[in-house]
Amino acid sequence: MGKNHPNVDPYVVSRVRALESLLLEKGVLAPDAVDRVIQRYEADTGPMLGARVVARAWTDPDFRRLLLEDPTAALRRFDLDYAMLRVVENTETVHNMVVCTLCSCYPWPVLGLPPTWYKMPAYRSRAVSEPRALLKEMGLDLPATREVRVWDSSAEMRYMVLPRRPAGTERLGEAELVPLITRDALIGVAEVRPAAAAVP
Amino acid sequence: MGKNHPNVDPYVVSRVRALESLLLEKGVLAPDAVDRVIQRYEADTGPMLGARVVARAWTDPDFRRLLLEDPTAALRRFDLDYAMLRVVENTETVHNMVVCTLCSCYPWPVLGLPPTWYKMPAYRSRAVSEPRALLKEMGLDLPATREVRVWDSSAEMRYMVLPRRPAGTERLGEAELVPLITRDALIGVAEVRPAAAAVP
Amino acid sequence: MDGVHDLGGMQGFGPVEREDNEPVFHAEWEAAVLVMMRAAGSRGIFNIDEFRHGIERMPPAEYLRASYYEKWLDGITRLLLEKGVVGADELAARRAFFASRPDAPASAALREPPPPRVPSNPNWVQDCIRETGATPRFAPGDPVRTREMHPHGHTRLPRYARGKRGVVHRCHGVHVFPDTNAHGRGEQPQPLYSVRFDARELWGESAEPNQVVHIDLWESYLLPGR
Amino acid sequence: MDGVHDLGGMQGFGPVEREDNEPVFHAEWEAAVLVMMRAAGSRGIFNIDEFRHGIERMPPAEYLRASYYEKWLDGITRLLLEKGVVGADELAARRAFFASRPDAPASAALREPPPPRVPSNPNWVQDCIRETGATPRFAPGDPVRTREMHPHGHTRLPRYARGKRGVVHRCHGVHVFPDTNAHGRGEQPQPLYSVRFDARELWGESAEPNQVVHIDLWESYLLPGR
Repeated sequence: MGKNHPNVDPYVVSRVRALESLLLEKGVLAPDAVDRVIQRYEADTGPMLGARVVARAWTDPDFRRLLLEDPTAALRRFDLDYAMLRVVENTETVHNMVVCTLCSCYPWPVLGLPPTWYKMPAYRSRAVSEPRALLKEMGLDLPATREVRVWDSSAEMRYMVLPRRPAGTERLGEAELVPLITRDALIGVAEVRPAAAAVP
Repeated sequence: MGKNHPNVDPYVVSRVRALESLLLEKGVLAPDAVDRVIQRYEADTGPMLGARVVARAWTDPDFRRLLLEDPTAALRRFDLDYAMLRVVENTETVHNMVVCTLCSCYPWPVLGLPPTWYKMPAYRSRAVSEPRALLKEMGLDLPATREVRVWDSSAEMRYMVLPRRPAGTERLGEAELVPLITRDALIGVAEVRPAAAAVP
Repeated sequence: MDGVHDLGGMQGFGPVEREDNEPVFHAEWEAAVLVMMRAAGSRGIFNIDEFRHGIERMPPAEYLRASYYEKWLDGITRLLLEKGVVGADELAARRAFFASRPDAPASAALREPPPPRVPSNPNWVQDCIRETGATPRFAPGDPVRTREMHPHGHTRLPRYARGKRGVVHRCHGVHVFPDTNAHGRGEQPQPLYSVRFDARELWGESAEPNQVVHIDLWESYLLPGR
Repeated sequence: MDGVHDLGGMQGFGPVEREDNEPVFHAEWEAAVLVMMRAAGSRGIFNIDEFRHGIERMPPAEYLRASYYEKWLDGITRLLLEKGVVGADELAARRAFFASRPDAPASAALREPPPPRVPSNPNWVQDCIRETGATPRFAPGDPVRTREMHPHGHTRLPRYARGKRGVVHRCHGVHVFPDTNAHGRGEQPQPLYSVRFDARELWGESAEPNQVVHIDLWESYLLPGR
């Protein structure tokens, strides 16, 4: 974490510290809450759970079916109690991507905290109106024959993309697949690529 | 003019001066142009011409008809060569108001430079979608029976409101009416009131 | 509320800028803002809809300039003041204290030892489904049309999808209604649907080919379609 | 371009704030900006549509924060750089000079005596009517529908009036078309109409009673209505 991040505005920091201090005093905030949250999110970096879920779905057809039909039951197998997720499946003919145009809704329990770009106006404004142009700029050039299906997370339902398993990974097992599965692929702004080094 | 206006940003001023200097050097700008413009607009303060035109229309029915039907011809009688104006008439049943939602278009030749509020987002955003609420906040509470007709100046045509002549001014002549006619009334965010002092 | 937060379809924001190896937090204060938001929300000081609307009420130029956690800070500060949990005077005094002592821990300024904390509901955001037994008005495959509405308050019907025709994809059950819950007018739960819109319906002739948008919409946003 | 400049119907900007006894200019630099804009425009360096689009391309948060003449300064600077009339390096150097000598007159930094000025057309903004003999497609009273379009470039069809039904009020003659003229694609003049819209068509159930909006719209924005 950039404790010495150069863009830290002293005015903002003093506002945060003041509010923190008052909420401690009023019994709203626990004294060690900030440290605990930092530890938790920095330990659980990135979309690890989402990647594990996808790797399982790629290697276990029954789990894949469960994940798409009853994601809550599927997540319970990973010890996560989360009833708000829907998983949307990429195919030869459909590419899914996820956005929240009104704020920055994101499936934290499976993907961790969202990257900054997901929360900024450029992504939020363009994802619904020109997703192909946007994806192309971000490195994903989709064929015109593939439908682009954008999920605008306007309620408490959260969306995660089930990417296509790339060719060349047929011999990899679940654990070997996990590190290939990036957060961007689970949001739908990238596809999963077979890492040359990871292919046996 | 607030030469010592407290909100003058030195960075902005240096950018202005730099551009001014380069445009002088390149023969785009005349050396005395800025002073001439300041003199001109500060001498011609406010919507004097618009007020004179309206006072004439209130006292001369033929001119009124001409102003509404052929405003270019009417303005020529005031030595103004301006082909882009339309004059919209307030009546018992219709109240007109003028805005430019996309930028800040305004009939400069008849009303002078626009006031700051006309150019700011609050007016530009609300004038088309909630004009009654906006006018009420600005001090003009219109009866529900009166149609509100908003003119969004999206092209080079410019709009000026011909306000209703207030009761109690029947004995005033053209020259005495002029000072009663405010810029806000010519934009359509106010009505003309008979000034107690001005009524003989 | 048709504010600048309602970004869908807006233009002029340039390219998406990705940060390589982005840290989870860019500074410790960001984590503190996240924790405060959760602490206050999970203790019922505000609900998630009030929180979102608190952010939407930022001055528009500030909203577009601010970073994500600055927006959160602005929103929770506004709500804590409005709810009377903190006072403007004590907040200003405390801010002045930390401005002069930037390295002091948050506990340094405490006037009294913290009281026991009130119980929290860690599930406060997800806790939005209500088993009311309401019968959904629409079924998957039904054509619908969204209402042409421009409320001043909080809504989750984006401006780009007003007065548009779509098709119901599925019903997510009965959910708390943000448009009332954000304004102290109760949960008024109603069926929530995933509605599919063809991009040509949303963007007309400017639509990209072969594109759809799914939006989660509450039943009262919808009218039977053609 | 669906940018933040397209403000019609937006919410969250608060009340209109009127300034008592507002001066014509709040500072001398504002007049200088106005003069530069006119000097450049009247000498054909940019046309009025390029000028407006130059301002629309400001970063959105800046657009909403900036004062009117700051927007103009930003727009004309962008255009003068793009057109190659001034260079980025000489502009930066000149700015540094005046930053260190804030009271120096603009003439202080001249490297050479100004050349004779090129002729100007003081009527450059109003000079937009073209007697092409084109026959207007629509007549007063005709029902029309605006196109549902979201171009990336300059347009004068406001977002709040896209895909809406109105009635032609009058034809203003044949005018230069901003959507092409702002982008170096020629004047392409076409008939311009005042079109009347009922507020209920624009704002649906949120419309105030008994209200209409007139918008001046070019013929190619319009389709025959129902």
